[in-house]
Amino acid sequence: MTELLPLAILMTSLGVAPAILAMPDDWSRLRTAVNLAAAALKLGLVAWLSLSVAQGAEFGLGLEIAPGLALELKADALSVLFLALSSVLWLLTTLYAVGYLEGGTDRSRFFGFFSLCVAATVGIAMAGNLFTFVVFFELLTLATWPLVVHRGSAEAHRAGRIYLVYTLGGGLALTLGAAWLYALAGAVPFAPRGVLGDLPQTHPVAVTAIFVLLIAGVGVKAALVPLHGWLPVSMVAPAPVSALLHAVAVVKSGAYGIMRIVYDVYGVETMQGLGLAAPLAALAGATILWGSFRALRQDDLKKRLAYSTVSQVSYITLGVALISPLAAVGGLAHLIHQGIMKITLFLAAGNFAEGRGVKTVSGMDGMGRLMPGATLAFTVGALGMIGVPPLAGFISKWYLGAGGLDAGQPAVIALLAGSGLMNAAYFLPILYRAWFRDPPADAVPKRRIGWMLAVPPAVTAGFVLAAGLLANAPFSPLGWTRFIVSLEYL
Amino acid sequence: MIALPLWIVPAAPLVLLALLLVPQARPALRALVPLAPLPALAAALASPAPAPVTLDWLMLGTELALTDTARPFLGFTAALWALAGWQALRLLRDAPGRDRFLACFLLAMTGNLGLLVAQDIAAFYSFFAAMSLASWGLVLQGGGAAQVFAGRVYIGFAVTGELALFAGLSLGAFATGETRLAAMAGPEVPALATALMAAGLLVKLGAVPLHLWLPLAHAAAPAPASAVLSGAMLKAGLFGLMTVLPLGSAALPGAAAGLAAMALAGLVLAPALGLVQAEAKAVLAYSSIGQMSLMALGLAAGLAAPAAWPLLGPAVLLLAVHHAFAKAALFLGVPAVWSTAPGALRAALLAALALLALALAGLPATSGAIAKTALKEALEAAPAGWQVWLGTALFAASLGTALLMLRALWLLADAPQKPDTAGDVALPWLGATGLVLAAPWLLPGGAAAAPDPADLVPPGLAAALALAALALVRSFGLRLAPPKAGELLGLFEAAPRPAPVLALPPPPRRGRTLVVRRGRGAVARPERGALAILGVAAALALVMALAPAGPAPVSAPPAPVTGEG
Amino acid sequence: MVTETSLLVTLPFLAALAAAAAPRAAATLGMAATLANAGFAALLARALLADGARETSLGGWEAPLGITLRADGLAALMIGMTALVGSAVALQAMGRPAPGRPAPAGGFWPLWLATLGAMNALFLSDDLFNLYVTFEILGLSAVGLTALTGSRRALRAAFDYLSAGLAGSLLLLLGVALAYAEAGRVDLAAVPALVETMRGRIALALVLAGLAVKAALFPLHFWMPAAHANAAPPASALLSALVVKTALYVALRLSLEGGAGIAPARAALAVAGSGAMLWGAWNALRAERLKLLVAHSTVAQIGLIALALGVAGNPADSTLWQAAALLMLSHALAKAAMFLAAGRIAEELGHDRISGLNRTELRPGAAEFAFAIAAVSLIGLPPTAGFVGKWVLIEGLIAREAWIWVALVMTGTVLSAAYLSRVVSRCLRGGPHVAPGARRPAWHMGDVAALGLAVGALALGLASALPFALLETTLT
Amino acid sequence: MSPVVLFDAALALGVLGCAALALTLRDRTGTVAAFMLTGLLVALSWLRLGAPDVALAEAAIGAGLTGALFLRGARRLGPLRARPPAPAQAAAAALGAAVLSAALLWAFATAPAESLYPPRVAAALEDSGVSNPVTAVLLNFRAWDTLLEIAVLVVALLLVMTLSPPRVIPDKLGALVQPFARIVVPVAVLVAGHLLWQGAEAPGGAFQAGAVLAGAGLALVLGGVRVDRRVLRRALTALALAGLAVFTLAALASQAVTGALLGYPDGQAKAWIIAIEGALTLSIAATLCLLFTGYGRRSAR
Amino acid sequence: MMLEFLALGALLATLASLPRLILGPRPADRIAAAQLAGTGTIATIILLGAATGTPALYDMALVFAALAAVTGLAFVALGGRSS
Amino acid sequence: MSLVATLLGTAMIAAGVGFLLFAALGLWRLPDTLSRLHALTKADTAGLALVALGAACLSDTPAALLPLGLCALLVAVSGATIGHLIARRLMRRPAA
Repeated sequence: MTELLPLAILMTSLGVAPAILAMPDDWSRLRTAVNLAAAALKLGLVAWLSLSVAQGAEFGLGLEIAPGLALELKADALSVLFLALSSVLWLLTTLYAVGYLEGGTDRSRFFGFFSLCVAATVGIAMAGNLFTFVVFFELLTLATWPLVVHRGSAEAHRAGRIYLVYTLGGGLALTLGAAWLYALAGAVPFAPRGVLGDLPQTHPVAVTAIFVLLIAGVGVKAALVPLHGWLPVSMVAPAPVSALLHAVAVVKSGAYGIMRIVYDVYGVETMQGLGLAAPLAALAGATILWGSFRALRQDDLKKRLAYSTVSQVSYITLGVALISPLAAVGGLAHLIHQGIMKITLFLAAGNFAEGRGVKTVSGMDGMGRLMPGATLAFTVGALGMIGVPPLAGFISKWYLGAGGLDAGQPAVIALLAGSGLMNAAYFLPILYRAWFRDPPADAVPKRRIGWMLAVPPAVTAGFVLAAGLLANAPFSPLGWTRFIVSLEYL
Repeated sequence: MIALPLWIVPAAPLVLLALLLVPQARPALRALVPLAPLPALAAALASPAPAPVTLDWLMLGTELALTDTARPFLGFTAALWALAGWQALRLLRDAPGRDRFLACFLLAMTGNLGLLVAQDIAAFYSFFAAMSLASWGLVLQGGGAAQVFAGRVYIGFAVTGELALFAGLSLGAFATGETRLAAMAGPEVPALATALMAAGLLVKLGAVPLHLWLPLAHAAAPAPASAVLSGAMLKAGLFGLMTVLPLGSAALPGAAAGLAAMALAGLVLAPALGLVQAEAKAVLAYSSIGQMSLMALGLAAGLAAPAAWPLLGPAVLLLAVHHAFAKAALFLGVPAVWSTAPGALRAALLAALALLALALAGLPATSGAIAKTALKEALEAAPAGWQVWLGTALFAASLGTALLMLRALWLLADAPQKPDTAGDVALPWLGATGLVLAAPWLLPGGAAAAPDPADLVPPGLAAALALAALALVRSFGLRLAPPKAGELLGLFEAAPRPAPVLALPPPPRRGRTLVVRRGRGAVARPERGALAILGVAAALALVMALAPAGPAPVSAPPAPVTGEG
Repeated sequence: MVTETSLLVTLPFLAALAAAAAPRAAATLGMAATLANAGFAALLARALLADGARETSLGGWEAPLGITLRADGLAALMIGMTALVGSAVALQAMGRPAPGRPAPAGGFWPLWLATLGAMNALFLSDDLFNLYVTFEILGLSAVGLTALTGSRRALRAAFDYLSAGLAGSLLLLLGVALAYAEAGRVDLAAVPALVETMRGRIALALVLAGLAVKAALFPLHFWMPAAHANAAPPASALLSALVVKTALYVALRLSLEGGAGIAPARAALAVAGSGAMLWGAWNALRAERLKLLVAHSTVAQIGLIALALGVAGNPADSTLWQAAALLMLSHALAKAAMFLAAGRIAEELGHDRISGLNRTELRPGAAEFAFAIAAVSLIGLPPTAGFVGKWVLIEGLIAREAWIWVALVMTGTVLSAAYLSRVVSRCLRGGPHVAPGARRPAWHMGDVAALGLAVGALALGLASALPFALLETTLT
Repeated sequence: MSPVVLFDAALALGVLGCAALALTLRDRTGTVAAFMLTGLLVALSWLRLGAPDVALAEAAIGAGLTGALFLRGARRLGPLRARPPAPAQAAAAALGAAVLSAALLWAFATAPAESLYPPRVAAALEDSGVSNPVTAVLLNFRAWDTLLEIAVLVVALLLVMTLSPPRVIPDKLGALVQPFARIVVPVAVLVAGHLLWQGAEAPGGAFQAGAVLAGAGLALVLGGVRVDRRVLRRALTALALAGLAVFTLAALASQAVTGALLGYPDGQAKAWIIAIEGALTLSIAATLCLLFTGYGRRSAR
Repeated sequence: MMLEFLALGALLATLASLPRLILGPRPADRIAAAQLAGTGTIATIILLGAATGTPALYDMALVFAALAAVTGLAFVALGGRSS
Repeated sequence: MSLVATLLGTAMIAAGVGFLLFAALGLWRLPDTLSRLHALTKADTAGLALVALGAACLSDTPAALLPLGLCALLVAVSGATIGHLIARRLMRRPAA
């Protein structure tokens, strides 16, 4: 029975999606109930799975769909890391979205694709081989597109189009790379320390080219720098969607994909042997700086956050690419940390927009007085992003820095410092405005923020704090990533 | 006495902060703010010192302990926070953003107290950052243009300092493989790490040229905040330096020279710039720069001559304690003066302040004199080359301080009454003043120190100079135009700025679209179709007819690449 | 005993006759026959999976003299595809039209059933001349389906279709005749002998040219967009999803039988396929009407399949042709769904201009959703069978280092995404494009059919093992 | 020069010339007439080529009925409007046609003289139940093809039913038609029966018989017999459809009996074949008639 | 030999209707030409049958004859309106 | 087979073919439609009848008589009827 656990986890959202899609728009109670029940159920199942995995259990399910081609679900430590993130944040984001979209149109469509999106994320997390990963990766693209264009405005459609162009292009590269690799290697299951055997020696050029293709493919979602154009544009989506895009699903899937490719397909020795790690790290570094730099100039709050995501997600890539256990711990932990921090920011930003109609940085004046709770959550998230201890972001940066030294790249420290400086430069003015400026005279509460909107950012802000404070506790993200890294490097 | 758990030191203000987040509880809890540092004070005074605490689950494994060096720091820091808290409560009774101020205050307090007991890098850094960043709120409290500017400068320096500290700490931690703070002073720490850590801490210490934020922030912040900024937080920088520099274990002449140069520059610059300030708190702030430079000089000497450190250490510590209380008392006195109209009461207040000022200037029979003497004695052990100008420096420091104090008192005497300032703000000040004046008897070995007449020279000289200047000013009708705040940064500020937020509208982008629109696809006509059919059939027939039998290449023949390899 | 093979090829004809004789009961009869056909198709597939391929000599006369029906995996797959798509289309045709729309012409059922019978016969046929005859039935009934609405455009398109179809038939017949003259026999087993001689190859070339016309392969596709765009929705679905596939199926058969000798034809197929892919996509990008877009997309997709057939190489040493078969299957489901959905959309809107899809008083309905899903499948994104097919194809091509073809397949994918997103983005309209009180179109049979097909196409990828297992039982 | 060669040459030139005429005449009636003439000459060609069965079929369908059908169709079309193709197109078409023709000519000319199929047919003829090899092939060896061809016819009828072109209401043709019909129809029926029966041994069969019968039917229709009465039309329809139905059911029945689709029971092959052909004859005749008269709800005038 | 020549003559007679078919000018002329060609073909077939001694061809001639009138009849009955 | 029959047959056939050729010539050369119909109805019928008779004479089986006779009959009837109908139509609608 337990061996079906991954499937059950997948089905909690995949199965719910069609049901929700089919519901009429005005059945909001039932829809909410189903949604939350599924999210809660999944959380429970993931918790169960995590415990089992921590005790050394292994899960694997396969379905052969063509000769030599199988869909495979597998739950290992790395999966659990991502699974936990997505299931926890799904619950919160769903709750938030229910509140956010109250009275809106096309809610069934929204929540249906929302569930589908999470299902795809879960699938990505539990993909047991490269093919499965590709399948769910593309599914994610499709499931998110309707969410991006949900508002239906011309701008949203434009964003959706750009999103599609980027992600489908990336998907194509990924597919090509994966197919190539399958053609060379027969099958590409994910396994610690890589599965390529002696291919890198026999076909170094092909293996390198495949790597470039694969990374380009997942790099689009991970918003590596020349491929990041969709992310700032797609912030026109509703706040829960942005939260989902930036924190849980899309961007993270890209980062997760990089992890899988680097660790479980190529393996660290191959990465070093072929000299692939350094360019990747350089790319990540460039992304970190460029994203931060662009964020400085944005007045649109969500756009600023979006560029910040571009920058922050590359910490994960950097951690992976540095090929050092310490950096890996940092990068992997940042997967979670960035997720909870960014979701906090987006949820809070959504609250600002909902409650006061504030969507720009320049409109944030006095927000601390108008909406103290949301602003506090935002503050926690922002400080975490900057890397202020003892918040979550500090932990990852600490390990990244150490990892950079470990990998013989002291420049990483400078990179972290420079990026931290820019982070501060684009986040602190927001905090300043929110807390230390007086609200504009004409600021009137536009809409009461219900508990469904208020609680999720508060909870995630709590997570940000806890993930930093309790970093050394056994089930903290950091603890779990140490466990993963011990598998990948030892 | 119940053994005090050490974790309560940072936890007490933090818990209070958390409780304050509940709006309903605020009225009752506000009064507790001055009490929040008391556990720390108790811990500092407790005998024996509280046992170290290890919290493995917290952060990256947190260790708290109270070292001998930290103990005095903890003591005066806690006391100052308590007094400042008290005054803040009074001073900001009706101010907008009071709760925000208190929250920042408590957070900064947590950081300040916590960093003194933290033994591991992460905790130290966390507390340090909490203190630095929360102080931003203290600086910004007033909400005026000056505060905004000061705040921006402050946060810029603070963040940069933090990052330097972070970089240094991580370099150090990686080099030593240890996360204990004490290990950062070890021999295997690379020079770069030490330099970065020192840079981060020197920002906090206010060493020239990293001091630019300091006068701005002190002038802009409310008086109690200035008091803790100057009294407690600058000392946190000092404490950090004392912890991470290999004092007493290794000679670093180069570093020592650099530090000494910074210190001397501070000693010169502080009175020069401070005297022309038009605001009392700014003047006091410059005096802090001078004083802190003096302490930095002590550290430099310690770096240059490790052997001298056992003597120098306590001296610097003494100086720190003394300066902490004196400067804090002075700052706390500012609102007390404000609360009075020019008259007898104000004169009395000014007289009391003058006492404090003299103590700061090192008048005999004050804590200042004791500290200075101790330092002087300790510096005897400094390398020979240093001796020549160390005395001069000390003299210049005293003179400068005395001048600045006079200037400050002068300005205070003229300050207009601020009617919304309650009279009871003077109570905490009185407490502080009492402590300062009682210091010679409280400080170890203080009462025994013999007053040195030489100590009278600088104040005297200063008074003479001041009188001369006054006479000059009066006779020639000179007027002093105060410089723009922020020294070099003031020049930058002069440039007009559209908005203080780093925000510009995004550049317009060209639309990206893949869709070719508005095409009227010409439908092929059947006549052409017939032609096409004929042509294709003929072509195909030709191809097939001429193609050689056997496997013709559609693409390359099956590649040698196989998957099984 | 009467076997499912013979029922598959006879029952639809009988049903067609009955439906033509009793127009009132046509729908019931037609539906029953379609479902029965589906049942037999399933039985056949099961039997094949259990026992492997089988051949039936009709009348007891062995192949060179008589005609053989060959039921192997490929045929069963195609029959299954026909049954599946047909059932859905029949479901749509069963439904009543939306209020205010004209009732569908009564002639649908007999024509459809005849088409079904012809297709089953075609897929099972093992004889060139017999294939020609089935093509004749198919061509005529397809013309009938095209002209079903009776509108001027439809009639015109039907006429063009008829002309082109006849031209194709002529070429086919010439080829068969030449093949007979050369080999003395017309069963498919003659093909290996035919490729040995120049005459035989010319015969095959003529056959292939005829097939190219019937498959609307670039540059012989001129008749197709108009025909498919102007026919009634169920008819378009059948034409686009199934009828053009028959020619591709025969091309695949010839490729399987011809082995290495037919390589030049495969190369030609690949080249024409690439051209079709690009040309169709270009026109689809420019199309102003929804159904025209879908029809042009058929040109492009046919091109992709032809390309796959062409580059699959000699079936003796590669199983890449299975990818092509899977692509056919996937395209059939998706395209049928798309046409049904497009029909429903046009029915609700009253027109099918793409620029006018954003009608404010209408919310997007199930049909739009179905269209979107079908589009996903058509583009070939996971988890659809189209994706699996493309994957297998690309993997094989990469293993052969045929980079140009890989690039072409990729380009085709990109282009299909580009033109389909034109519509799909409008299917997701909302916000300012929808008035507050906008109604959602009521559910119709057509929606159910389209959605069912679309979801089927989507989920087929997960069940691709079945087609592959079936294809394993194909005789070559 | 021998007259045979001259005859063949004239025939070949005639076929080509008539075909060219059919394509190029700018008058619909002329086109139809030229087409008919082509059909006639082609039938003659088949005769010369030694394929009397084909010639018979061509005569019946190509030269006889299609003319009537085309004339009927031409009535509905407007005047010719299409412009002749551009010279370049024409040249290209000519080139393509030339290449193709050359290839075909060469291919057919060099094809192996002896065919493999006739010997097989001859060998199996005894078991086929009939002595005319063509009928044996059509209704026994390759009966499946024939069944499908009947289906083609049915589909064509279905097409007409679907398109429902206007019904034909012929002009009143006056008194002379009745005597004409009285002579022609019985003779045609006789001929049809003869052809059907003869099919077993000699050229002839269901197609030809059906076509002749249809010709008779058309004569009746054009002579004024009203086919637009519902009952008659439905009866004709049923008849038209019945052919395929009988054939198909026979196929299934034969499988039920012998286990092979279209495998006639031993010794009864001829009976089955004749029965099927009988049904087909009637059906084909009815179909052709209906194709001509049409199904339209609207009338022609 | 004679018969072959006569058959050729019949064929030429058939083809001789072509000028009228081309010239028209009325549809009726063209139909008449076709009609004449039909008769000529029947004659040709009969002569071929006679020349080769295959009476089976007479059956075919009969079929032609039976259908000979249909087109003309149709032309008249349908009004012959065209172009 | 008797020589007489052969000669007679051949002669009749020759005459018939001649009639046919003349019919064609007439169709070509006669000035208007109605007069052309003469060629169609008379010369034509006569020609075929002669050919059929000739063939019957040449035939060695009496069975051939029936089809040939029927042929001649049918052509005669058809030609006459069609000629009449066309003429009638021309009379009514000269433009046709």
